[in-house]
Amino acid sequence: MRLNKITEALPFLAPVQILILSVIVIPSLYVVWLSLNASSFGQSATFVGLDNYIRVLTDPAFLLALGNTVLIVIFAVHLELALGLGMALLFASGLPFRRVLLVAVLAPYAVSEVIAVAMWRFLFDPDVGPVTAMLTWLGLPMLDWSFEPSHALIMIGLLTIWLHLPFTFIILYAARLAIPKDLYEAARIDGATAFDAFRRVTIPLLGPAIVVALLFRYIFAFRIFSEVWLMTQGGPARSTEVVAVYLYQEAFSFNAFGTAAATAWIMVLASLLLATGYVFLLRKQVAGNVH
Amino acid sequence: MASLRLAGLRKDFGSVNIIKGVDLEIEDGEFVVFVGPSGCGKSTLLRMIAGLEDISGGDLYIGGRLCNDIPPRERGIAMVFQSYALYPHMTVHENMGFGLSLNKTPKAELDARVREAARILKMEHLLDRKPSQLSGGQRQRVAIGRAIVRKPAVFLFDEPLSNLDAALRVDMRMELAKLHRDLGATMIYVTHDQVEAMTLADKIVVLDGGLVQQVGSPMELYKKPANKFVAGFIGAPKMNFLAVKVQAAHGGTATVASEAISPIPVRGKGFDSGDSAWLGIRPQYLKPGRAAEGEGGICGKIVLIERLGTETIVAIETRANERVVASIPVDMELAFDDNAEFLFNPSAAHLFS
Amino acid sequence: MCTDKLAIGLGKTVAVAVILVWSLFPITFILMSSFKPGQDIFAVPPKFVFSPTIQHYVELWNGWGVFFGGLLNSTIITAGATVLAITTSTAAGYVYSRYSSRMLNASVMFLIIVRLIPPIVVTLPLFPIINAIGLNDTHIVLMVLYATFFVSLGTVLMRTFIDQIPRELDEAAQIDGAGRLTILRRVIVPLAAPGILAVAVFVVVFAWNEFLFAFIFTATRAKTAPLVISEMIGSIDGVDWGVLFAASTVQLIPVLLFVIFMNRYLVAGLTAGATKG
Amino acid sequence: MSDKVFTNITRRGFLGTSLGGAAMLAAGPSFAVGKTLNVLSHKVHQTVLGSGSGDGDLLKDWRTGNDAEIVWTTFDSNPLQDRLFREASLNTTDFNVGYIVDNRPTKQIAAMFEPLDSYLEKDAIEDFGDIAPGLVQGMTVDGKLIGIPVRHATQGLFYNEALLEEQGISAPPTTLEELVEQAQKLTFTSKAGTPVAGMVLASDLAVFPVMFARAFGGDFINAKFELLPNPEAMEKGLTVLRKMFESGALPRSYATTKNDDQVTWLQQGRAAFTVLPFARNAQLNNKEQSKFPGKIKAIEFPISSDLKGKVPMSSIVEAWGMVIPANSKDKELSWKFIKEVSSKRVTLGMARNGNGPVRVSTYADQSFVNNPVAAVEAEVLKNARGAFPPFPEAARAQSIFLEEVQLAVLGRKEIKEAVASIATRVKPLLQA
Repeated sequence: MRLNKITEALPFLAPVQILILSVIVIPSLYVVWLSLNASSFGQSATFVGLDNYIRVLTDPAFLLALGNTVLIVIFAVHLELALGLGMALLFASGLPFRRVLLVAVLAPYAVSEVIAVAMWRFLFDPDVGPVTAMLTWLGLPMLDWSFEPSHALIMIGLLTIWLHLPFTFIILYAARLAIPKDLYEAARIDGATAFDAFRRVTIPLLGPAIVVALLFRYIFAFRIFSEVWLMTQGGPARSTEVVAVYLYQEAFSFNAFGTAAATAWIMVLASLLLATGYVFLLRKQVAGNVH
Repeated sequence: MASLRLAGLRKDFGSVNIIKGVDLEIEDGEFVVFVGPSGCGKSTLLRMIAGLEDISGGDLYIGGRLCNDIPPRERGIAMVFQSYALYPHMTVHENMGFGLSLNKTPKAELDARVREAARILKMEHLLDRKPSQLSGGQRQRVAIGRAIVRKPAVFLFDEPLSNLDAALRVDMRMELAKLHRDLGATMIYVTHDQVEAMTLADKIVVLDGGLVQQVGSPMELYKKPANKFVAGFIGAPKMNFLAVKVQAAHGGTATVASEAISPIPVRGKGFDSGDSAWLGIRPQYLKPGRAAEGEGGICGKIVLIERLGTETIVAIETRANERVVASIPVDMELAFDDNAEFLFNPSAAHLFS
Repeated sequence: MCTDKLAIGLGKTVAVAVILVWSLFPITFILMSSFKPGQDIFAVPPKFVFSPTIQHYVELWNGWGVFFGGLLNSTIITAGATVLAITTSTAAGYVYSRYSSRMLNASVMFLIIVRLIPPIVVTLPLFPIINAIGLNDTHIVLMVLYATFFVSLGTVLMRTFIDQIPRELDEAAQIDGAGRLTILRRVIVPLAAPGILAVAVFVVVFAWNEFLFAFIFTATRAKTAPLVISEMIGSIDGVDWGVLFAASTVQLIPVLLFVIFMNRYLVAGLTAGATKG
Repeated sequence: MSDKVFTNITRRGFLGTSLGGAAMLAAGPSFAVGKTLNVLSHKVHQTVLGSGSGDGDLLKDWRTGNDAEIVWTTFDSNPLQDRLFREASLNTTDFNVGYIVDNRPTKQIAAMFEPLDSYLEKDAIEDFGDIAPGLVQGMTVDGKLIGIPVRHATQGLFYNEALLEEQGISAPPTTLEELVEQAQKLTFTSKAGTPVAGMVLASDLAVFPVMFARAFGGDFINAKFELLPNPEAMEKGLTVLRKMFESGALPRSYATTKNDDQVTWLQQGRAAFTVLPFARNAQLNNKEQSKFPGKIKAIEFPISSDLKGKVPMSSIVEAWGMVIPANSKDKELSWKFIKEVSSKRVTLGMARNGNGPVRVSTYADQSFVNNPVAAVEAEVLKNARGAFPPFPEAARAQSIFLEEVQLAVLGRKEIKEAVASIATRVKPLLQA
């Protein structure tokens, strides 16, 4: 009868599994094969072993792209987390019109990367951008994103944060709302100040949510493509390239499918690594909470 | 209407045996109650009859038909769940008519049957409401109504009253009894509450550890419990069990004694002198007073007094540090730490190994 | 004490103001600028009072027919992807919620791991494959791609939502004579509607806005609106900001309204997805 | 733009759409046109055929005559080539005609396109001998003609006469040194209040740094596949660019400037000089788009004073050809299109719309001779050659070259170091 149940369940599961297998899993495995061969248009594949991986990993352009990606992941994601946490606490502290404010905060979630880039390019246009004008008027340095790679990365980082803050915020806010009010009342009776309550009650209880938000954002920030491609195309001088843009260039500009495939698998492995690291931490934390 | 026969019914979850072989005959039109502590397997057994759980071994016959592999809808059963399991997105009418609509019953007939059931349960005015707009008792009625509409041969109730408050529970109990009389259908009812079992059942099946401990009418079980488990489970307050030693045994009578009880002969087969045994006495059969010749006596210090109005529950602690509970008439002067003595007729005592 | 409260209130007001400006200023600015006469777009300081004009929309209509084709394509693709993702992940989520076995648990893990694979990875092998089966530059490719990259999250979400529906309802329906499919359709789907809507919000927003896949897998017939907008950004005649803003507004408004109306489900979905997925 | 048709129902398209919402499609626009010809090109190729200044749609008769609609998909130069090759590498493609630039067709690339010799034999192009033989040669790989030349773009120096006058400069530069000096002078805020940059150049095309190197007698990769035949000249060229950048004569946004930006900047008076194909003259002086119609002039890109009069300046010319992907359908229709576009009438019409004509006879046509830059262009063309020759890793080589050039110009790398780096990094690609 048990087997019978599995067969009964199969038709329900099959569509999802077929989609995932045929669109994601099998192509990904095919990428492994590709990554072990050298090939281009009109050229049959020749087996080269790990050569592609070595070429990618020793390519300064890749290392730069990796460095940029890591920078974005580290700075943008953590800043985003801090902002999201601050906002979550602000909202939880009681605001009038909270529902309306919540919707306002969610709005960037609806904006496509393409339009976000158009917006931000215009706002920060070195010549005509209103934000640039305002910064100059305030006597502040403008964001010289079309020239300074570091500024360009800052711009990309800001854009990413703008697009994804709603996500981080909601996760933290929901987790914050899930903390029972009694705990804060108990803490107050125990003589805790607001800061004590934050440090000793809020933070430990938000821990899992923070880890989850971070994990997701790490993984998603690591694959960043559209923002960079549309904003700078990796320029100037490939200095703002990220791993996904590097992959795109290898595959679709240079037609070097082997190295592109190797890059792809390096991306997959890095994502898995990030994920396992944090899943491990998460488990430890959950276990820690139990004790 | 149908009779049921369970023959060696077993249920395994992996290597764990939940039901270890149940043999049971249920007559057509009988009200059978499965009773037992939680985890005894009574709900599993009911769900096996319903077809919600697969049968690992043995045979299940409903109305003489082997039903092991027949899907629930074809078994001619209806079930009332503990949580009522009303479809929250449907009105009462739709809830009750759902099963009929699934087998394409004509609209007019469906409506007539739903209204008939609603009339029986006196809830015609609720038909257009959603379950969330109903009180607990009303939901319970809808759940029963849904069962009635199906005109099943067998009604299955899975602890249907446990989510109701005490007063409502008593009312619903009476209504269920009336429903059984009116419909005359076979009903199988699972509960952990022995009062429900005693009041409703034609036949009680006491289950423990996946095995049937005893089957019988309520009074049979009360008067002649087959073992210590059944004896302890049926009746409130619980039967007192006192550890005793068999001093002599012959011809269905054993003379037992302990530190707190002077030797007394009681009914009991299969005991030899020197055996350890349990002497069971229901609290109702303990009377205050000094034991005369041929009567058993227990004395101890009063540790608990509960005055319930019609009766008073008194607990004493014997010299052997055993607690003994007695249910006595209300007008007794008692005080904590007083010494008290109780007597009982040996014919009302049970001896268990 | 009173001044303290005042200070906190003031601080909160400022914080809220900053948050609002941060979230809404870029959006409002685009929407507003699309109605500004050409020269006002570049005015320094920016003009907030101006005589609105629809000239950019007229230009968009006359000059960028492809954009409206793109919108139509986006609509078709979004609808298709959403339907596909919802049906498949509801069915799978139902099974994951109601059955459990070692194999099923393992396959949930598999679903979660699949989410970690960056989409760009599969573009490489998929491009020739899709072409070989004759589907490149069709709506169906993007529908399937968009749906697939959300079915793993969708399934996990649906499982979470369906877990909240008591099993007794399935059983009651089973006794009422319903088969698996009927239970799913008549009992689970209506009750898991919030979950379905949450998945729908994710897929709709993603499919409507997606750039990378559309960029790689479409050429003419299935080109989506974001792609046309990206072409406008790099158009030969220089960026015509007015028209670009008009196009952006047209692309943005439907999805923005959608997110606003469905914010409840978006929040529910994000919360459930984050804690369970 | 003539994008009246963006969706037409074909079998595959229908398969794709029917599942998603055939109803929506049915409600959307549909056009009763017999055939569709999909063209993959740069926007300029589409513009010169009809929507630029000039005599309207040049292919109107062809459309009606063949009962076919033309659907254009346009990309910027490099992405266009990437896309064209990607499409051609598939089993089938929807694109019937593609535009290829002459420094891309290597052996492997050429193999993906239909050899056109037999088409030419069967259904000849009007007066094929009239098409410049050099351009035809550029589209011939391994003795097979794979593309029909359609446009040549000879790079010239454009300047805004009005801005020059405003800064008291009476004549355009005759040497590179003068150009730099004038560009610096022209970095100012104009009377109109527009901040003007001396010169605007795209940073994503090899053309510009190569022109500067050639002004000193150097090159990137010459026709004999010699990499950096004169490294010092390259260094000098890059030094000039860097100085201009440092002084602001090249705008701060140099690194993100695209080819298209050059046109807009010049039209709007935001830059005084730029390097663009002569053919862009019409567009730059277009009354509707330009703030300075008739004021934007073109001359030959000046050589350095050291070489002036000793050797001629070798400007860059690039040529475009029309190709038929070997995996496309309805090649007969493609050929009919190519034939029509190559006809004398259309060639002349395109030339008037700002296309570099491929026919010798066009230059003789009275209506084209009146073109203010025709004579200059003809002169420049004599010594012009491509930016670099085709080879398999050309795209990557160009990318490396540009990366190093940008680093050098932006001042992030010593010029010598950058040039040395070009040499070491590109070398292995040439051998491959």
